[in-house]
Amino acid sequence: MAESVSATNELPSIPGDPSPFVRFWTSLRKNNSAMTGLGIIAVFAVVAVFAPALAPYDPLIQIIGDRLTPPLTDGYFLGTDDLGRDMLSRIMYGTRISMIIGVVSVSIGSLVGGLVGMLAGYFGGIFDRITMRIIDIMLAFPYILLTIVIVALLGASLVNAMIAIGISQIPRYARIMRGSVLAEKESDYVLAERSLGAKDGELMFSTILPNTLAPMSVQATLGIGEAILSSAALSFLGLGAQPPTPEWGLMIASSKEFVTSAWWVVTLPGVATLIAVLGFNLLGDGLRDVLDPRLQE
Amino acid sequence: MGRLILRRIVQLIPTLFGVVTLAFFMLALSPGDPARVMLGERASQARLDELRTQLGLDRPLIEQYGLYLSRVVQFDFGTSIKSGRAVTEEIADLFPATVELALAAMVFASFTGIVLGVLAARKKNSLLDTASMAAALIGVSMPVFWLALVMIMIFSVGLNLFPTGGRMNIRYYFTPITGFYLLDGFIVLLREGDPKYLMSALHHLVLPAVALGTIPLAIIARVTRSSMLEVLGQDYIKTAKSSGIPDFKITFVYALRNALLPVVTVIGIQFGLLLSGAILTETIFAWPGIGKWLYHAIEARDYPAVQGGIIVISTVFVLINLLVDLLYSVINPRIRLQ
Amino acid sequence: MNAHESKEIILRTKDLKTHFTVVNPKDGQKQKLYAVDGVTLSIAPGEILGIVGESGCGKSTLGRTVLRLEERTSGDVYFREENVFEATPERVNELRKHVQMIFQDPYSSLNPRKRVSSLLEQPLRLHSIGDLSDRIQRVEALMAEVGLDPKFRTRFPHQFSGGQRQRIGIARALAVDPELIVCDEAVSALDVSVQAQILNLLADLQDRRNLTYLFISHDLSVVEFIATRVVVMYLGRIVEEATTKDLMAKPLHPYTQALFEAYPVIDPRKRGVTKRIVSGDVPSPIDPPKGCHFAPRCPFATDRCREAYPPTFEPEVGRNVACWLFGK
Amino acid sequence: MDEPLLSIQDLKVDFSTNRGLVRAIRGVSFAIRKGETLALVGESGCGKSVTAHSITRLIPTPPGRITGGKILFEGVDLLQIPEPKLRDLRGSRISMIFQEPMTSLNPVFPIGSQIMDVLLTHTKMKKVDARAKALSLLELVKIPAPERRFKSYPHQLSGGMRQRVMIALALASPNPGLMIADEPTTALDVTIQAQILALLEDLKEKIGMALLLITHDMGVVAEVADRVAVMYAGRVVEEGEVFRIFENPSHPYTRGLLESLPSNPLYKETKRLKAIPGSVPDMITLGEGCPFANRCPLVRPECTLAFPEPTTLDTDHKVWCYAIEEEPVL
Repeated sequence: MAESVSATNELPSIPGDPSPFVRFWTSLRKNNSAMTGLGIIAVFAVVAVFAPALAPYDPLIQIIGDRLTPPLTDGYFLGTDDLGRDMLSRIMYGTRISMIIGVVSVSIGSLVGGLVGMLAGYFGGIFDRITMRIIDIMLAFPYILLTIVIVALLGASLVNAMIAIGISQIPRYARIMRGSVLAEKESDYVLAERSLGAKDGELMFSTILPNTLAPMSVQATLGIGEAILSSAALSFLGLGAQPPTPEWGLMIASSKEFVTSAWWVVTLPGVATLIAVLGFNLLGDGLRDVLDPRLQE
Repeated sequence: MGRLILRRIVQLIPTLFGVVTLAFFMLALSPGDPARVMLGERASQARLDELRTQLGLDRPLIEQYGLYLSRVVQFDFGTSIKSGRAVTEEIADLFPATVELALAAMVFASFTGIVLGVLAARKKNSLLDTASMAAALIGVSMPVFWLALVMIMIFSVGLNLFPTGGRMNIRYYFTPITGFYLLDGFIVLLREGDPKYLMSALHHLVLPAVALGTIPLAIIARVTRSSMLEVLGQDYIKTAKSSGIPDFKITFVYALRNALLPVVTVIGIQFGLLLSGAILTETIFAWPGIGKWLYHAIEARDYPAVQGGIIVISTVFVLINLLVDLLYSVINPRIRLQ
Repeated sequence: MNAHESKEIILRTKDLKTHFTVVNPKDGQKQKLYAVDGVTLSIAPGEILGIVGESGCGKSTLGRTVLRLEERTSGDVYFREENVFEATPERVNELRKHVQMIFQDPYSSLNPRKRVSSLLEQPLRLHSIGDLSDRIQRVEALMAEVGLDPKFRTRFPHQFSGGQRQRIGIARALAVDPELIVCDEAVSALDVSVQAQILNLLADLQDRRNLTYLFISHDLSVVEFIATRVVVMYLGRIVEEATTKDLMAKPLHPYTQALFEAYPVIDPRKRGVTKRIVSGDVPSPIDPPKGCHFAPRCPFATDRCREAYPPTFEPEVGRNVACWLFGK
Repeated sequence: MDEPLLSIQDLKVDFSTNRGLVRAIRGVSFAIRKGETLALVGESGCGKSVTAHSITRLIPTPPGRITGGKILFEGVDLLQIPEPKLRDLRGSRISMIFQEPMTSLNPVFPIGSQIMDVLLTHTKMKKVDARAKALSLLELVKIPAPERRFKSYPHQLSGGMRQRVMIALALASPNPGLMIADEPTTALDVTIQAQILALLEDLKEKIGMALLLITHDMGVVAEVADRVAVMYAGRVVEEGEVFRIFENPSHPYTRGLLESLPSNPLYKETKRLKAIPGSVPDMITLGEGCPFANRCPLVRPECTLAFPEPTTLDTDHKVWCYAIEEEPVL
């Protein structure tokens, strides 16, 4: 071999572990927004899992004599609602419901949407045209309206709300997936692996899929926040959780006539929703900053 | 340009057809019997059957669908079960209220959002940037109905600055002219020189418009900022700087014009979403618009009304998106035909 | 082309056309892009056929179509007299063992999420070559062959410099032991000093493994250095074909001449010599000019040039020129 | 010797990155005289563009920061004057053209109005006059049918045409002194490159401005430069008249660079190039020594310790290399 080749083995020494995951994690850790979001989500997740142990009262028990007790009074840290139920306990149990709704509906939306988008983007043709037409029609309904209509069709309940939110979110994942698959499909490295003889299945799921996860995970994170908001809205309209479930939106709805007299019954479940959604939005923003290749360098 | 518009309008037809189909089958297949809803629980079977025949509910579904379709193209959405009035008529009555609210919210959101976004991008990482982006993030994380309630709590109940609901002081005997109360108030002001209707309409509009506009505002501010930042990093900004163009002009002429392209799209989408967001806000502010009406229709399982409402809102949504697309191609010379 | 009829042919194309449909953003109308528009060429084993031309001439599309990475519009590609476009998908995959490709951008042609070892192992696995331990050995041997230390096999592409990545790309192409390699602007993204290393490596490999290259480049000096025969393309068609020596000594087609004139000379003393710089822009392959595509820029163009696309003439043995100037 | 138009003295620029501080420019000095073309040549990442952008202080800050040195333009240190005064110089006395003609023009304004804008910024012209002047500039850069093109948007022009518009934009000043051209032909096809280089030559003669040409292409250097400064990893390693550089390249890197060219007549027979082994050092871990030491065939112990002082071979030919004393001076 010519000597010119032999001396090329010097590599710039790059500190730190080299794997892309570790690289991702190191830059994520430097991202304040993402870490704050992750912290908030962690707290809510712990509350959700250990709600029975953490909550001071049964969320459903009504002590009529203590109704509308203000916060920090008589041992009620966040006061009680109009039926004398402990607000803190109800909010803690509500965390469970919101987290489950967020995760389940986003799972439905992203799995179905992701698969549809992958197949449509990769194979194109008639399947692509038909699915995209359906997606267009779904997108012609404003998001919350679509959710409301689906729940109205399925009947008002928490489970149906989850399904409705999941279905309403399908189009966005399908579009994002299709878009990134279309972009990746034409990229040199996919072309290279195709020229080596890789088959469709391998190209789709082992080559392209990992490289589409960045935009999908950003959207999924933001989607959880939005699902929590949608569930609250549905419950507020009486189409989601039914009384006496301690769902945040339902809590706000059922106490809205006390706006003038007891500020906490309306304010606190809203604040809980706000912080939880904020957590996912912060994480989503952070992920976008970290994962967006245009911002890396 | 003309060909493009025509193409886009033609492309709308299958989408709208899909919307009508989806709206019809979703409700036709949903549990519950409209006839029973109309007549109540204790109605006799004979009465129910009679009404079903009258409504065409006894015919095969596909026939009902064909019938519905043929009426929809004539803008006939049937008769509201609850009120007995034509759905089209009810919508026509309520539509101006919703449009007025949505327009006010959107003007507020777009203007404030763009200004905030531009200022934040110009001074990236400054206090203003951090603060306004934090506020924007909180804005997008809030349930809109909760914000409305909190605003009522603070500004109406607490500070007594704004009314809690309605569109006009109920003591005024006011006959709407166009249905847009701001406009009506202005017409009265011109005709009679009495500003009280205009002032009252404005007074009632502020709180719901701000509540409804907050989330779009936050989104527009964020999109404007990131779009501005992206544009400010482009080569042609470097060219402008190296040509000695003043900073102010670079930001507000060279960069903003480009940065607005994605913002226009977002404003369009948000405007469409506002119409459905109104379901929540209108209910809380007792705003007599489509949203509140649709909410009650869903509650009452008033199928013709729900179907009609959905189709109208979705059609408006689709039309707004089309309008935005066309506007986009007008302000983007890369697409515009010379 | 007659020049090689007697010899063995490894790959040939017959009137190959690859057109694309593009959508005009202005009105959404579909338009045809004539990327490759009737290319007939052949490569003999052990040859390095250079394809040179400016952007939009279709040289890269040609390279991809040869590998059936793009679908043809018409015409045929034969690998050892087997029609590539009539082969079953399984057969195409088998053929890809024989024909490989090296891409232009070493930054985008390697999957960023794979380690070098799995990048190089993949082709072996896909073509069921050897068992796992065999393959690991082969991966290390490949790395050594292209001048990479096998101890870096667990690294990811982003941890290498541009030149080293291109070595990985070359190793991957070599993994299945191909006969023909399509080098699509394989050294264009590299700095001069690194480009020289890679050119040497490609030349070494060709010697050692008796490879055949279809070497696509916009850089005349690179093609001149490495190729044995050169095809000059303009707007989807071959305008001239000759051995490198003949072509460099005397370019015949006015476009080839223009290209040569435009190419900077690495000698400041020679800059005083007045150049004949061709005017105008390269037209779009969406709407190529009528007649000879070069006619609007050609100083020798006549009415006939503007009317009809010239056939291929053979003014000297082994030289083909598509220009009316050489017609009888 | 007369006062140079632009003189860069010991310029230092740092960039902070995720991985650490990159000392991109490590003490660069060179000068350009009135009406002269200086080619700043080097491979990617050597800092030639950063140097060019530092002159008009267009380095994005952060992450970039000019940490030392002087940039004297007609005797005034551009690093010291306030931003508004610098802005007055940009586009009027010092103008720039960039590599990507596709992205360097504002996509939403017609090209004519972009040129007019620059004219109106720097002069007290009336609009009518600015329009006339802009038209004459388009004519000057040989854009066919300038009247019609005036209202065109950048996307309606070809790459070569856009680069011509960029040049017109750079000339939109009553008194152009220095044009900085950052890889002006790299994105263009070779026939178009020849047109643009010829145009630049032509304009220089007509207008008498100096040209700082940033390029990686030795061919372009040979075609247009009067003098050459060769950069490697944040340092100028050799500077001199273009004939000297090509006929007597004295730094091992310059020599290696010229020998790496496939068009070098050396290789007509051998079919192997004399490549420089190894690759460019990592700018974060690079020490104080000569950055070329790890690839240099003439490397000595002192090379890795400190960067050498320049050796002047004859008037105007300077080399920064320890090994130079051993070379016979022509």
